[in-house]
Amino acid sequence: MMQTKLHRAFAATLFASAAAMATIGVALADSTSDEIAKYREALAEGNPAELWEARGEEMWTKPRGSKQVSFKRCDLGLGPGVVKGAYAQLPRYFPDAKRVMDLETRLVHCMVTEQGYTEKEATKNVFGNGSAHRSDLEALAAYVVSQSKGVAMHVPVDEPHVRDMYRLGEKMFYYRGGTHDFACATCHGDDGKRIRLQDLPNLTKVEGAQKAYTTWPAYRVSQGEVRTFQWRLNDCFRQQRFPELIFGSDASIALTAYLAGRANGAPYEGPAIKR
Amino acid sequence: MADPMKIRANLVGDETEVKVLMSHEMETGQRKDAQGKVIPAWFIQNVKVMHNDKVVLAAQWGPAVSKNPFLSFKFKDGAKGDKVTITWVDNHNDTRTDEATIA
Amino acid sequence: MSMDAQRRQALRRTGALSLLSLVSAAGWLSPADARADSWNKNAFETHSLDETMKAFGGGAPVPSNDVVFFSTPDIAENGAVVPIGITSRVPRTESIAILIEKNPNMLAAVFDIPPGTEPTLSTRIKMAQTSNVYALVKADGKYRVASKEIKVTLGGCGG
Amino acid sequence: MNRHSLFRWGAALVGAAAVGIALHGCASAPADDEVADRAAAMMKSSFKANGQATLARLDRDETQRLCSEYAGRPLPPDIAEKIRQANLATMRYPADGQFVGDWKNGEKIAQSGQGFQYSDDPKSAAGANCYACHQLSPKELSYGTIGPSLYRFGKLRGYTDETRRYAWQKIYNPEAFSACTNMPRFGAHHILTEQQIKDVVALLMDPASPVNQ
Repeated sequence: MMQTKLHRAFAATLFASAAAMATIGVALADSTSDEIAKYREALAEGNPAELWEARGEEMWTKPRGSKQVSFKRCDLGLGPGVVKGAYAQLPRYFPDAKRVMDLETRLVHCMVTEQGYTEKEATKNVFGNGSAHRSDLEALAAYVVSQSKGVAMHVPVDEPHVRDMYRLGEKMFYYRGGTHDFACATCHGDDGKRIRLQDLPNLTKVEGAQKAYTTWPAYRVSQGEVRTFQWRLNDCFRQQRFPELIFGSDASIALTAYLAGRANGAPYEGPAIKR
Repeated sequence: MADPMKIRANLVGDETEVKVLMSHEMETGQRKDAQGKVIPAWFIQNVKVMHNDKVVLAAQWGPAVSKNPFLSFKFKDGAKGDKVTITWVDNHNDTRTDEATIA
Repeated sequence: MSMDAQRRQALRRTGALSLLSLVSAAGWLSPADARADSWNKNAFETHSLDETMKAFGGGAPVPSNDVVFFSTPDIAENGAVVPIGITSRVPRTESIAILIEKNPNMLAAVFDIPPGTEPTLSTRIKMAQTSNVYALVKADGKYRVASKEIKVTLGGCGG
Repeated sequence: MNRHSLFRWGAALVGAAAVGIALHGCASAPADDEVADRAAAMMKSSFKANGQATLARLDRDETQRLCSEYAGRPLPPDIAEKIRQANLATMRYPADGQFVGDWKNGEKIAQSGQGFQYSDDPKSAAGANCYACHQLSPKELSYGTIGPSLYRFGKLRGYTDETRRYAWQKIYNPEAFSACTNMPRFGAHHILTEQQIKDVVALLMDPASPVNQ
């Protein structure tokens, strides 16, 4: 006990001097963030995600799979074949699948039930890797989300199934585990923080969740690929030192429901271009 | 075959502003795969932009141009409805030509 | 030996290939003429400004305030995509080149600017590390240059 | 504590209160504990082992469990004390009594974010990625702000035995000081080796380190 108190008193004085030094850190950081803002602005001038959108649009209208049908009967929640505004109301509960689904799992569902792909075929390349291993799902997602630009997010969080997933997702958000004790909240639970030079949205607040969720999927320049929200979660957990999040799993949809639901009200702005 | 380019050509005052995105790996030849094998260079070497029958920009690129290249520039004497045609050729002699109408 | 191969070899022998002759070599008539043999291999394999200038057949470039970077940040969030904008106020600008000092090969791109095209362009290049970037302009057969340092940073969770 | 951090604390408390209201606002909602248990079970079936990242990584120790439970709201003082005590008990010290290693190697460790991800080679040394969250050497512009700036750590605090020991402990197991901190337990969880921790201590405490210039 004595020892702990000593530690704490000592830690407090150390922290006070660190806070004094923080002023210098902030001054240095300002010019850096200005330049980073300039960098992001210059990137926004041309977003290669448009190349994915074009490919996805072609895929959406073309007959595919063993049944040689297009996505014209695929219901994303607004009726068969309706793409306009569809992403802004996902995830939602689909009675035909008896499940809450996000965009990516719904696309897989349509490929399997409408087009005749097996589940394995439909999910064999969910995250693309260069032109030799490109992902149809990423292209389809890029197209579908582009048709929700400017549409206010309105995930049906009051629907009981979605509500349940939302609450489970919230618990997951705070779940600390792994070798490094990380939870989503470790990096995304506070205002005005950044990792390296990347601003970290505070996802516990509506503004933070809105800003983050409405810009995914995104073209990641570090990868030269369009990445979906399923990928975003998968890669966050990799960096959290967790095992691998299964594509389309309940946990992935619960967390998506939580974050998408918190983004309600904000206009959808993806696909964005990011570092 | 390579994917189509995304070309925008817009009249701004008396100039036509061209913005183009190309779908290409732009592999440098400096990277290694998971097995430690060098991934061979594969990149666009020549780009040519035509306005009707006139060359308005000709470029030579090395592998240091970013993946899925972006290019923006302006030229004079374009009119709404005119064609802008862009061609690239890569080091595998693969080529792609796309056109856009000035809006 | 094919015509193309012969021409390539001839180009290699002359070594110091001027940009002017390149412009004419690049004067394609149809898309099918956009062949890769109008690509200045020597210039794209240089490792210093001196070497690049030699490959271009030009003398030492003169620093100039009429060559300007725009929309080009001092810090790149990712080296894989660094936006570069260059404009030349030098009359009769014929070409604009982008060079990155610390890349494995220095020359990134050369743009020929025919009359009627504004000597202003933006594109994106890769940078292996923090480096000086040169904007090299050829006008009336003379070379002018501007340079700026762009810092390349590590990002995200770093893994 | 300066005004800036006071403001942040205030904001965090308001945020925590808002979460509390949201949770209790819905009368028909299942109990919070029940949701937490179902979330934990759902995670077990939604992840797959990949290389070194096995499903055991989802199993939480008491610290992780309590910090998950109290996340987003104020940590009761008795729980905080319990966590600190439990983690203080894990503290180990270098066999030779030397806390300070090679700052140059420490800088490399502070820069590297590798290690323990399923995409990492389990045989290669892990980094600590200190720069992800802290400012250290002023030469590195790309630093995060999740943790406080550690610029001039030793110079400001004095190059004393006590500070060296504190730096070691803080890296070894920060939960012994501030319960539910965002910082990993680099020693207690065997993320870094004894020598690596010494090297990071050197980065903070060696007068020749760029951190102290």
